[in-house]
Amino acid sequence: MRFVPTAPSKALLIVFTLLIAALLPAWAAAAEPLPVTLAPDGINLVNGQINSGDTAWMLTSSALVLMMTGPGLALFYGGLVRRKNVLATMMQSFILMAVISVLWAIIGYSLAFSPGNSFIGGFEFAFLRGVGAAPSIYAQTIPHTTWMIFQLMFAIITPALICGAYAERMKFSSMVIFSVLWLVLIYCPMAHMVWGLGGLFNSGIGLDLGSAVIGQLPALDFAGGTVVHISSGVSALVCALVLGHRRGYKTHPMPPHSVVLSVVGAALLWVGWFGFNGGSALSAGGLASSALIATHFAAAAGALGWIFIEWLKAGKPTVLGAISGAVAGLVVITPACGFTTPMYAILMGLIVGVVCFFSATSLKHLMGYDDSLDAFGVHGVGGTLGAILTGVFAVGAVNLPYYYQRHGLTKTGLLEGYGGTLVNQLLATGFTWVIAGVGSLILLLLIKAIMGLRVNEADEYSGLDLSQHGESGYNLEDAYSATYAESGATLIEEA
Amino acid sequence: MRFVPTAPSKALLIVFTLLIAALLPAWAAAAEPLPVTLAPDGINLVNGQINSGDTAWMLTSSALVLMMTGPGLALFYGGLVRRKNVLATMMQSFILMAVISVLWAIIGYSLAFSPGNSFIGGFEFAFLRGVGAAPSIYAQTIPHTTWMIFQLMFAIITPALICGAYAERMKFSSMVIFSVLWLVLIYCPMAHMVWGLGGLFNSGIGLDLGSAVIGQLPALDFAGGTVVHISSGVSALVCALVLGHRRGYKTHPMPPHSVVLSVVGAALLWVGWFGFNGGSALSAGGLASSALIATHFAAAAGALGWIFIEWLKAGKPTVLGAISGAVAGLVVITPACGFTTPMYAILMGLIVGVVCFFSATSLKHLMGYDDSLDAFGVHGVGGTLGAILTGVFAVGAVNLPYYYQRHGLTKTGLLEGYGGTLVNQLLATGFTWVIAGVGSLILLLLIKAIMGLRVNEADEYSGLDLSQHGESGYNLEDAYSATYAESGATLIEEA
Amino acid sequence: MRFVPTAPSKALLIVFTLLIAALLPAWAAAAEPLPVTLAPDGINLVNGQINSGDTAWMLTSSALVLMMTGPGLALFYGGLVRRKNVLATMMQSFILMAVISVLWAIIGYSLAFSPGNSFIGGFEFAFLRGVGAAPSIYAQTIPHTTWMIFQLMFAIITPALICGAYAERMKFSSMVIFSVLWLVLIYCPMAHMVWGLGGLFNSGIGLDLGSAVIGQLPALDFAGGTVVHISSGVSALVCALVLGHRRGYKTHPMPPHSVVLSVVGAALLWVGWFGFNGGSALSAGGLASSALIATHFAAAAGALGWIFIEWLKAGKPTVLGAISGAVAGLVVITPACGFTTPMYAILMGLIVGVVCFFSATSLKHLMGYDDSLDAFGVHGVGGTLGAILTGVFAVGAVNLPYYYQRHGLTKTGLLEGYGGTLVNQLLATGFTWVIAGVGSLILLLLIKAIMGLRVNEADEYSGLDLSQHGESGYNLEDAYSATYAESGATLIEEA
Amino acid sequence: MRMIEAVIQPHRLEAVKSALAKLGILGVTAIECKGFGRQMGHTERYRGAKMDVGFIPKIMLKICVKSADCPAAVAAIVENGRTGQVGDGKLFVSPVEQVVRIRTGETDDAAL
Amino acid sequence: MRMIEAVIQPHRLEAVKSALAKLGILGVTAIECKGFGRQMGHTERYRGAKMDVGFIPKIMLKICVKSADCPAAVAAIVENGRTGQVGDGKLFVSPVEQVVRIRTGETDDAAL
Amino acid sequence: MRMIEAVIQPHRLEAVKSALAKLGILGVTAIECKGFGRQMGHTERYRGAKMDVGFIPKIMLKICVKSADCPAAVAAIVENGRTGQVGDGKLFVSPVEQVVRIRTGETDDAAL
Ligand SMILES: Nc1ncnc2c1ncn2[C@@H]1O[C@H](COP(=O)(O)OP(=O)(O)O)[C@@H](O)[C@H]1O
Ligand SMILES: Nc1ncnc2c1ncn2[C@@H]1O[C@H](COP(=O)(O)OP(=O)(O)O)[C@@H](O)[C@H]1O
Ligand SMILES: Nc1ncnc2c1ncn2[C@@H]1O[C@H](COP(=O)(O)OP(=O)(O)O)[C@@H](O)[C@H]1O
Repeated sequence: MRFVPTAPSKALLIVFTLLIAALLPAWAAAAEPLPVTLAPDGINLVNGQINSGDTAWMLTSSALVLMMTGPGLALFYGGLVRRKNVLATMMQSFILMAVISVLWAIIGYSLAFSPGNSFIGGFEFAFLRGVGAAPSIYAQTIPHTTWMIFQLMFAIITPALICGAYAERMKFSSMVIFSVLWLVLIYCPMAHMVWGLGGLFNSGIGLDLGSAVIGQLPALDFAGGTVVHISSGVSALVCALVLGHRRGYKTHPMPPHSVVLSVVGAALLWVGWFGFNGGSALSAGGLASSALIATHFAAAAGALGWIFIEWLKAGKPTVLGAISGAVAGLVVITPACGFTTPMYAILMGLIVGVVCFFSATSLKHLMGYDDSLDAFGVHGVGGTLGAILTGVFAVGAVNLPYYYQRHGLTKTGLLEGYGGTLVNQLLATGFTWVIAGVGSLILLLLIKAIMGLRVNEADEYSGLDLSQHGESGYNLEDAYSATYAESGATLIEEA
Repeated sequence: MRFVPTAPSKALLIVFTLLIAALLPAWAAAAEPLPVTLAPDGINLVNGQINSGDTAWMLTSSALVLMMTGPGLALFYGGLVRRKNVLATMMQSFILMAVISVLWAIIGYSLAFSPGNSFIGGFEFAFLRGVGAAPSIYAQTIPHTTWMIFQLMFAIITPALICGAYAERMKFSSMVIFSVLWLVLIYCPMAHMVWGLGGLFNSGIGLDLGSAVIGQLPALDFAGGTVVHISSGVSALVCALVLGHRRGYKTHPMPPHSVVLSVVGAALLWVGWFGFNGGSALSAGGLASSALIATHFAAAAGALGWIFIEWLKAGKPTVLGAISGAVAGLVVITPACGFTTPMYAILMGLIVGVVCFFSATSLKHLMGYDDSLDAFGVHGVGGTLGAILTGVFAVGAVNLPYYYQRHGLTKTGLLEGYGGTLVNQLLATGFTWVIAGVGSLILLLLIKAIMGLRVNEADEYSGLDLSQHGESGYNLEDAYSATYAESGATLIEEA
Repeated sequence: MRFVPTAPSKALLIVFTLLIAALLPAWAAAAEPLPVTLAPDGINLVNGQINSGDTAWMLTSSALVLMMTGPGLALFYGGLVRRKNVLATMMQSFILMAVISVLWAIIGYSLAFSPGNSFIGGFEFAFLRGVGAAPSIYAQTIPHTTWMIFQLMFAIITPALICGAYAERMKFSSMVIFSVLWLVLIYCPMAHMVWGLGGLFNSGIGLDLGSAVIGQLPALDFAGGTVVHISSGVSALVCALVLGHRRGYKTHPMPPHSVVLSVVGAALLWVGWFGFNGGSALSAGGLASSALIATHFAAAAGALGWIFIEWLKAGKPTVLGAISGAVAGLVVITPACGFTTPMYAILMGLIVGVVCFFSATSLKHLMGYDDSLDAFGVHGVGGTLGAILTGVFAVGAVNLPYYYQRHGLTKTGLLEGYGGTLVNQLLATGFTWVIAGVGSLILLLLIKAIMGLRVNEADEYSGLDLSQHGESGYNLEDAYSATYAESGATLIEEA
Repeated sequence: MRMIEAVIQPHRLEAVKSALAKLGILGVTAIECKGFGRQMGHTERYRGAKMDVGFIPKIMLKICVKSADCPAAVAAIVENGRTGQVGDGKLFVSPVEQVVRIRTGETDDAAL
Repeated sequence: MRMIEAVIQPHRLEAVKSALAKLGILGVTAIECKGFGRQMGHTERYRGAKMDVGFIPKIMLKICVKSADCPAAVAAIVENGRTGQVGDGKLFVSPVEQVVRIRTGETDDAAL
Repeated sequence: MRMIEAVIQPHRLEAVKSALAKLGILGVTAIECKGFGRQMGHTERYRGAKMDVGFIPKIMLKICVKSADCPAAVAAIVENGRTGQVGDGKLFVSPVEQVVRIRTGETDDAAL
């Protein structure tokens, strides 16, 4: 499986290159960080007061976001693959819950959130040194540990989303190594830029922090539209391009083995997203509530948008369409949820439902890549749309980040008459595309050269469950179940 | 499939008519609303103080109640149908999460909770205008948006419960339209009457609101025994009667295709109900805790009651019986949970377990209707029993609604020696039966006349998954999974 | 099936006897309780102030812990058995949610937490008398009812864990009776000793309670390493020994019928454990957060430890291995989570992953017992390891129980240089082994003598679903689903 | 002896079985199978990927009968399996040389 | 050549297969099926609806053997498939005219 | 008439079916089965318990053809079923005495 760039992937590489060029000035500007005044110890607020209600909500939100990956995403993706790959696909989510967590403790959290420059944090919090019960500048009413674990849950689900692109064909070992490198080299910098102290795109969301945290290109990303969805979605596209399609793709049917599992997964994603977006308010009050309801309405509208256009175009509203639309709605609202109103959220949901219907059905086939479970089609496209529409539908009265306050701005969205946000959204989006796209490309080519990315033909044929893990998802044979006794399978030894 | 009323359904229609007659005086009284003194702006408490702990609990409760519908109810019902209808059944829950939400934002919430008369609210909150971060008179320590979204979750699950009655045979389009109309014309008025400002049955539960909110026929319904369970259960009965039975019913076995899914669904319903009932305290304190524990004990006792009688009568305690009994216990305690003690909750659970065993096994067959998944047998019967028993087992010391305080009453339940509550419970129950029964009958006949209710014979034969959505719940064939290559299914084109 | 002790089980009995002898002095010391000064009414703090944030978190935690048993454990165990036993296995978890709850209300809670001696509580709280909205000495900022229900969730899951040992062969009736007796005679005393007022091992965790609650042999068990995991794990071992192996064990393959279900269950266990361990802080603040993050990291490391050694030894990392390792990590950190740091948690997780890999694969086969789903191998071994390692890795700066404060100690762990904790941990562990081991042995032999423990050969052959409950987990036949009409199964009557 | 192999619609199974029982033929083995023939399959769509499922679920019955009973059995199956719709299936008769009842070792007609 | 079709109890599969292997017969095709016969089915109940499941899960083995090997193979199956309980199943032998090994195109006895 | 029973690799089903269709043979019944033969099974491991799964998923096709069509059909199956790997399966031809189309009652060649 050599990587021969096809025409569309060539086009994409060119786009990436152009984007890099266009963004160089911003990068240069970013190189001279603003002087900031920090809390005495940089991040921790030693005498900070912990609010038990806020903490309760944030601990709950952490649980909800963990539930999004396991079992949520594991089920959503697991149901969409063929029976022979169900366990391996669920394992991709599950193992990331393990690997990324340990990585986060060792170095990830520090790279994202300890003091650094505009692009990346430092090593101060490596091994979670200095991350204790006192609140931090990031979330001033909850323990620093709570903020750290909440952020970890985001770091887990982001690489897990990419799995959708390389499902049913990537080697387990390569997938783990790719995810680890991806987290350190792409996710941590992105998280730092958007939410970290002085990060390039930090706009000081909802916190009275002084100018310490604001970056040079402040953008609005309430809960991770760029960091989570664009970065994973674009990386997913690159994975699909570099890995190539599944054997038999386009010539043979590859129906989801159990949409039932996927519906369960989608519903859990929806519920968990309340923690993802609502928790991003970092407190339990009006802002959390506002973000949560926008999230809910966008999901609802996304489902309706998708099946509406599907009903029109294909004659029947599908269940897979409804759940895909809901996920698209959740994606699109992620950057905007804390900045916009419920009615705009409905509008954004309807739009993304229609757009992602096309990206997951037509665009993919047009371009010829095999984004197996539409990680790019939903998260990349939906995330990009969300980042941009945030600049359109943001409402200053809902939430005015510190950057706006400082500059005497009271409006945030284009519809209100302020266009500056949209410009920054576009820049931040382009930047994210470049970092995720180029970064992933380099990582993948590297890993491919060293250890290969795909399982071999025989292993793909027999399925990843068997070839990577030596297990089967289902053992429903009468021979096992109708009897306690002999069967077509022999027990040959115990390890 | 013409609707020829069978003998039992005729009897039911007569009962409805009689009930209407009996309730006319109450209706008349209700027609002259009491003079009420409202907060300056009617509902919103502009200077209200938000409590982060209460808000944390209510946001969590909203997530829990959403989880009850998806994946909870989707799994519970999905497991009970035959394999060919599993997706369509899960879709009914899922699409209501989408449709009802948008409807709620547009008009539903306003009809239920903006100021109006004793029967229905107005248009003040249409498009969620005026629903913001400030608390409302309904829940004075949490954002108005939080109350709105919590209430939405109830509005979602209620029509979803009805699905159990028309499962495996209703057209998707008709089902969506029925649910929309049902919400606007039956649910919103019911919610207004029970919990809305000045609603007919509002007794000012647990809030120091002045007389503003109290209605003429104050009844006790802590978390929706009438609004949610009687209204959905009775409507379910009407659906079963009007749609007629599934083809092959009674002559051919229709076993649940996967009780495994149903057990998972039931367990999630149980967990989610903590938010449903515990959240109905609208704060995180003694009352929420009291409601939550009553809920838990009733569920436990319901399961025991059902399998106990089943063990006696049929020789074996079934798993489906245990989970059905638990759900029945959750239903029966819903109106009572914030008014009674844990030991009474256990008693109520045991009673309902036994009663619903008979309603879901004997009554249904006796009367001859096909309430496919026992939506009436469990929610209608259990809800009615719960509303009545609330009047028996309520304890003033647990929670004394404003209505009682104002009238110097310190007792609420018959066992304590106060019979007034029971009388009002009976009236409210009868009223709800009439509204839900007559309303649903009219809606169904209307939709039937215009577009039909049932799928045609061939579509019912091949299953709703295929005929309504063009999908299969499970694609487990070796041909798909044992190979990446050719199979008995050909990919003929990509949309 | 007579119980003929095999060589290994004889060895275990001897170990038990020796342990009893060794512990007699401690028992004697325990017989003279310290003079304690109690709050005026013993337990309830009538004028206690309820904190809404703490209450929100504890109600949420209760929901999370309930979710661990149903659907969490039901799925985890249900997936591991053969298809013919899936419902019966899920039922074991579900029925315990019902039975134990009612038992807890009647007498269980009182025996565990009302005032008594060092070993067991009294009858003061029988029928939940005196358990109201006011806080208790156990958790001073939340309603007493909240503490009671939170503790109930622990009482439910503990006997449910034992099911893993007798899966696929125990009679439903015997299983219920065993669980009831086990709860009253083993769990309630254990809970009292570890967390009850003046309980033998109570060290006054995180509460400023005066000396009232401290026992004679104060040990560290934050969330139930001894009470929950050692007690259930050791009892599981005894079950496996007394019941004997499944028919066909060792000669015929008994693969899990659906590792898919088990992955979902394991993920829900992980998420729910946030409530289990985080909730054990009884408040929403730094301690809860600290316990929660330790929990998360240990789970992650446990999964990694297991698949690492598995990859080395057997050539492939399995999905079942990853989820088993995560559960082992959660088990090992349970006693330690509120006392140690995240990095130590990772270390403990790695260790337990490796150790439990051997106990669940080699030890079991070496000793020859059939611990079907490795309840002992994971909970017994992991719990024991956790209790011991808590004495090693505890850090005084994280959390200093009252016992230490009172004695002027500032360190708790061996690594910090204080060995006293480790000694007490060993004693508490040994004690728990004895109580659970001997107690379970007596109970099982008793029940065996009176009514038998196992289903008969034919019933085991046809499976517990059919023989105990008259149901099948899956009815996927075309005959049911491809048609509304005739099939190979005839409906012969309706009850 | 003859082996009758009948591919039928799943929902006719019960009727066919009853009819055979009336003839005293109680032993039947049923196998779930997928039929390709004149009857059209259906189409499924997953995220726009249209999939033409060519097969139809059928049940294949295998019934071994004494040669003398064969015509009656065939008639019973044809009559009760028929719905008149395309897809009712086919029936094949072939010779059997030897039959053994495994439990008793009885052979041929005695084993039926 | 002969085709032996044997309907057996699922739990005898392994024993039968081993016995055949001892005779040098390694090629076997197994099909899950549902048997109706003398052996009684069981009853399930879902919310009071009693359902009589008439069939029993069985496995049908198809083994093509050289005519000369047939008696030995039949004997091995009967012996090892037997538990003595009703429901042990039946065995049918019928003639085969041609056998082809698809991989090599070898035919008849050479293909077995 | 002849009954062709062909045990093939699941992924050759489509190719075989197309080839038969080209010969005008449209009626085919497919059954999922498990094959034991020269092709090795695989090993699974659950918590250290190694399990040797001896069988391989296969599809058995049953195709009833007019005697005259038989050689062509056999050739088509062999050719299109072949991958050259061990496990390609076998094909058995046996005589059929009678065929009935259940829908119409047509018999023998007319029913095919
Ligand atoms: N020649 C054949 N060999 C084997 N099976 C056949 C043959 N022809 C038809 N069948 C089976 O009979 C079923 C019904 O055949 P079909 O052509 O669809 O309808 P009909 O028999 O009513 O004309 C097919 O699905 C297939 O399983
Ligand atoms: N005449 C027959 N044709 C096809 N299969 C048969 C026939 N008789 C019995 N069988 C199969 O053999 C199985 C066992 O038969 P049964 O009558 O239950 O027991 P036994 O063979 O021990 O008397 C049945 O379940 C059925 O699958
Ligand atoms: N004698 C036989 N009788 C019935 N089926 C057979 C026989 N020999 C082989 N088979 C079937 O053919 C399949 C392929 O056979 P195998 O020996 O693995 O490969 P090959 O045919 O390429 O030598 C087997 O899995 C089995 O299903």
